[in-house]
Amino acid sequence: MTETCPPRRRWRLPQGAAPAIALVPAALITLVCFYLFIGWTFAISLTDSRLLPNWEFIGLEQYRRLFASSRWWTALENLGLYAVLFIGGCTLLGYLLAILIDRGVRAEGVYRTIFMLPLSMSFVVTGIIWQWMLNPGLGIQQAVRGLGFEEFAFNWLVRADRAIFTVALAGIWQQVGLCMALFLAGLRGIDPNIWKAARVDGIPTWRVYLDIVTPMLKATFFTSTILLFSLAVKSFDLVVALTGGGPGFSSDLPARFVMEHILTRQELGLGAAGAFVMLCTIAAVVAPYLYLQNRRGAA
Amino acid sequence: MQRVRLEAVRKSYGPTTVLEEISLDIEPGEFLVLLGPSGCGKSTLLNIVAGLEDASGGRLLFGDRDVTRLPPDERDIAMVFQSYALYPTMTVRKNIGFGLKMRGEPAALVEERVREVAALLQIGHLLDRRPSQLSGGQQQRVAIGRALVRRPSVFLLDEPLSNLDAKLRADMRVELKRLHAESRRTTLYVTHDQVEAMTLATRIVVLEKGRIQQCDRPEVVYARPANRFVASFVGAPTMNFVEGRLEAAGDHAALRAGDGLIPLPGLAPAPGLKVGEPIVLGFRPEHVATASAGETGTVPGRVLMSEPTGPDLYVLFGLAGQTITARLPPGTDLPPQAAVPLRLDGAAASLFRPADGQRLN
Amino acid sequence: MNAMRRGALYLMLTVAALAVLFPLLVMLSTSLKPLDEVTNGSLFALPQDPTLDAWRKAWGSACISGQCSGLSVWFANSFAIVIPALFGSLALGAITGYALSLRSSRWSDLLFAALLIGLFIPPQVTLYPMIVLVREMGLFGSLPGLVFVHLVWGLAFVTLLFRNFFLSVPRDLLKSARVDGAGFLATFWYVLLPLSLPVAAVALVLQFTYIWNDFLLGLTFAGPGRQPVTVALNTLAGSQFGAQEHNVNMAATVIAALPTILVYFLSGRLFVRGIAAGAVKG
Amino acid sequence: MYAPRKSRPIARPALAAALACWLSGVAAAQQAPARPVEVMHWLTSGGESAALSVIRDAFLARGGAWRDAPVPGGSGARSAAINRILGGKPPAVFLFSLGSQLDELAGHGLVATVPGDTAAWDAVLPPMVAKASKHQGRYVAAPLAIHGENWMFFNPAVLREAGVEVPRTWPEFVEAGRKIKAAGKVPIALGGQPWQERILFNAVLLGVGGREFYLKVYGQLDPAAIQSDTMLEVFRIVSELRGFVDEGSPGRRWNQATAMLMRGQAAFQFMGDWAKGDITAAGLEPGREIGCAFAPAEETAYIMVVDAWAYTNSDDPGTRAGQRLFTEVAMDPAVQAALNQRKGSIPVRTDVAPDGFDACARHAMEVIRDPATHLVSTGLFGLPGGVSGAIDDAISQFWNDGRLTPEQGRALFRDSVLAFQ
Repeated sequence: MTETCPPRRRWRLPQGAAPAIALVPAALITLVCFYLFIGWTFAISLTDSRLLPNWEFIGLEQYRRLFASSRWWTALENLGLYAVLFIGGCTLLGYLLAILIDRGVRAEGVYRTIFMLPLSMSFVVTGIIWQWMLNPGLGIQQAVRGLGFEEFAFNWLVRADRAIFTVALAGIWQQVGLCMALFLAGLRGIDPNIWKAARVDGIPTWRVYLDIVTPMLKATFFTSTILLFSLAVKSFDLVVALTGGGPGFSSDLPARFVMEHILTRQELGLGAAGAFVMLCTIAAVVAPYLYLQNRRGAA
Repeated sequence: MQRVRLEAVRKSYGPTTVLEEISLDIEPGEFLVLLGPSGCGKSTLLNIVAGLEDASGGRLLFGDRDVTRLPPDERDIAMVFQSYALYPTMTVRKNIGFGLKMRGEPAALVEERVREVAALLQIGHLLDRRPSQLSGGQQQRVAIGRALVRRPSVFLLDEPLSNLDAKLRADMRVELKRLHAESRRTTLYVTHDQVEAMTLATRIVVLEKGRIQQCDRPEVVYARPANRFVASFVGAPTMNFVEGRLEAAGDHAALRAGDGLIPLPGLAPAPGLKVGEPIVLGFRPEHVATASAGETGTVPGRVLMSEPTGPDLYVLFGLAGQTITARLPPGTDLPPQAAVPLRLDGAAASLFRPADGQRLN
Repeated sequence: MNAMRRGALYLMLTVAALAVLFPLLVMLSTSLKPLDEVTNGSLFALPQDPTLDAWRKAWGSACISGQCSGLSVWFANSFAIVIPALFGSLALGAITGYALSLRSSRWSDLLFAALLIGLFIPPQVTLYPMIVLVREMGLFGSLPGLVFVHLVWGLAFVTLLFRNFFLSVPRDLLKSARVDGAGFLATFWYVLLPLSLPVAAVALVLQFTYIWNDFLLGLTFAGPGRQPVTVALNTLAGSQFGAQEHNVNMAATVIAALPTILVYFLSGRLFVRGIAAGAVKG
Repeated sequence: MYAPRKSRPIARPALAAALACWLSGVAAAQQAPARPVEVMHWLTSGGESAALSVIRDAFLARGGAWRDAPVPGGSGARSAAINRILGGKPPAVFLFSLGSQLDELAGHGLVATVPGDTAAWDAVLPPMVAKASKHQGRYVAAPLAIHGENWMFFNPAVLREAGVEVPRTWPEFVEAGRKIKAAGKVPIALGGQPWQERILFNAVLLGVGGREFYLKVYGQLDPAAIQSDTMLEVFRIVSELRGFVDEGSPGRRWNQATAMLMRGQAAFQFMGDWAKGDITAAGLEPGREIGCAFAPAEETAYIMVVDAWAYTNSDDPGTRAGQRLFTEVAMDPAVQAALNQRKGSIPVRTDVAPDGFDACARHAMEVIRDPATHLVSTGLFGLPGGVSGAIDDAISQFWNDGRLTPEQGRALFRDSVLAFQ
């Protein structure tokens, strides 16, 4: 072991060039497909475009019309309510299921697979199934009444003040498995010594979850919230399939409002204004996440 | 066998300077240890030598070759990481051979060299396992094997033993020393463990705050630390320090500390210093001895606490208003609070300037 | 006491599992009923006279778009779309995530932050400019065009997963690879990619579901004759007009969902591990 | 990869076969287009699909090559067509609705003038349909069929049971509805989707206000008419009807509502004539087991909904020839008769004999001989989609919120029109 191998000089890129080159496609897509498109949407929202884009600028007129529309406000309120219910429900149930599974059950794989099964369904299919289940004349209400409980009422699907809750219910059903998987993964990552220490200290199990484990899973809560939020914002096919935005437009969501105005109402300008407001709202909610992402990365 | 020369190598991240103008000559075949506390810049320096980080200024020469701008794999080096950094998805065989494969060596040669190294490190039976199936010590051997197989002209080791338990660490130390003795490759070794530094190094570079504090043979660093930092960092238990003023006491010097006078037999009365000058006296625990009552050149101490370690007995004394440690032969009977006359070996004492901690004698 | 607690545990899990499964079982049971049982019986009644007729019809003989050969002929289209779109999207996301995880300049963090907005843009809302872009690329109405669109809308999510995972890989491993002479791509290919298997599984499963279930993009960009099975499913079951054969619709729905269901079954354990490795470390 | 197969000749009823034979004889001189003509449409359900196959079979018989591009749902198909046009690879022919969307497409030059000879169309198409099919005086669409929207289907057995006659005015209807409800049946089977609610509303609007009033409201958006007492009366009647639907109405599809009628659960349904397709498919005959009548009204009128074929520009002579052939086939009286019988609608040509049509259709064909009866749905008046959409919103909001008074309903309607002017 005395001779040395003379290193051969190879042609290569300067330091840092390779990652930069690898990022070119992503950078182009981000620039063009995300930001240029958002810019385009904004530009269109300043025009009186009907069915097709045109460039006759009319200032903020579309925004005035947008915010004068009670339907738009309903849609915005619904998004808030839906997001809270959907994210809260998924998180709570998903966490609970993950805890139950993590208690060391046999046939864990079976339960896990069952809980994740709805994830494989599209939102459209989810909407159709739940429309059946929740229809007062066909589904659960009818079935329970058939058992002799004549007074039983579960008619949220057709109640203007409750329809959005059914949308959240179907959404939770579909996505709870993702939350469960996220939390299960988080729980698996917790140092078993924590549990030993808590046992030695005689802390009841539920307290350990509440006071020790939950704070440790902060990152998981964070990630799942962001993922669910992105789904909530985008999940308008579910509303279309489940309630069609009804009764009336009581369960409308901004994405559906936008789509309907662009596609069927010849209101591209108004729809674009709605889309832009929607994206701004999202950006306001997400910006703190981006900030934290970056800061954490820098630490 | 490669000479490594650092010329005024600097490193800063924005306004933070990590390394200030480091210049160093490493002789061919030398085993140079970079020693220092965490954050002193030693790992950064090693990374710069490896080419994993760019220096902000200065030059780096391997022999006559300026390698300052070369990527790591063109520098003809190999590196062992503290975490071993074994590729988790590759078998031991592939881990060791990966560098050669990347270099484009033919598969047969790779295989042969891997076997050779595995035999040398006695890990031949582990070649088809994955890192996760190995013990800590075995992983360490694989990491070293991965470096050896490349037959580099310069060997870089970044705290390679700190993840091992005490017994294994001692074994591996011997092993490393043997390997170096056989291969005589220029080696740069980063550690914060002064025992490793003392046992392995041909020369030690003590780093602190991005500066070289001292660069010398281990025994010199130990016996004649260049400043108070080196003195306190090297040696365990650490060196005793007593502040005071220099005085002459007959044929030898003494230290006036508080209301006590500490005679330093063996140290010239004024070793190039003025009497009355404020100094910090440093002496190692083994340079304190008990004396019998009435002997001259002693200072009275009071026993505070005893710590028998087996081969030695460490005793804490109150002395001239300060606390010092003495290393005494085991079995010395010293009840607590007993007053004992102590003799310091002035010949082995170090004197430091209080203002900047530089050695004076 | 302990046995009781375990009993309660299993009880809760089983109740939850049944609640989750129930709608799917209703679907399945409906698909096994003859039409008159569907029309006249209760939704929740078990099939009195189970039959696979509806399945056979949905698979092989239902009339869609003027040809009466059921969903079977449409599956090939979906696979032709899913496979390149899936692997393209994974490859792009993985390499982007890797490059971003090196954080070699402050621009890479900025790009990552900028890129995450892609998670939140509903693809339908920017359909027009996308059509124009794909047209200008000369890819409208072709398979590469559709694959490109799927790449775009999958980019943010897949990149997020991979970047977060690669960030969690010890830096020493990358340094070691550099010392061993592995360049940017070699490090990725030999060291990181094999490590990222669980994360890749998560990305694969979720992207597969998303692309397979997509209807609008396939309809718009695929071009005539190449439309995915979801278009056929919608044609069959989504019509507002005419008498509905609910049993056939449900059978068709289940058939169209089978590949995704299968993917979930197969990925099982890897999926949770992958999430542990990637997503959580957000 | 899936490649569209040549449609195998499928055994069809004798009529279609005979028709095809006859047409192929006529087309002997015609040069066969080589290029397949892609036809985008939303005719996917049983009856519609059968109707379309009348055109397809005839088209194939005359040497055309057909590439089918169905997209379920009218609005989905319309936007799919627009997207394909924007993408630069448009279908040669696509089904569209007459109205301002088509007009805008034509204004952008995105649809071609109908290829072939359209000189005779003015004489045979109802004037309102002809007008809506034109852009700047030239035909840009070939109408497919005339559907009527103001039909009232009823189950005679339920009516008998409750002891009511078919009502001829809205007050009579309200009276009848109360009796039916008392008899334990659902008076109106309604699918609670905005467009179905609009059909019901428009039936009341026409019935209470009359033809003139309907034209003023929808044709001119006349503020005086919209704020009139007549309008208030319309909303008053509609508010009375709220109590006549069952709980499960919201979100229900129209054919589920039709099924309620057929099963004897409900007495009436206000729906377009396409409902006959479902009735026939259930083995019942429209006009016998399930009665059909115009919705209660003082003046007889027919609210027409017309879908039409539009054509995209093409430089390819083969495609153009195919488009021309398609027009000839689609407007052929024999094809018109056969396809409308299957679709439940009536021919767009007034010169087609009523033989072979069911009683309801014959009645409609009889009625529209008088052009004064011609009315059209909101879209056909050329109202921008935004306005008709906002009107739908107002109607739907009023219908679904029982707390809203007729005065508030009228105000909602007015505001929705004003907001978009």
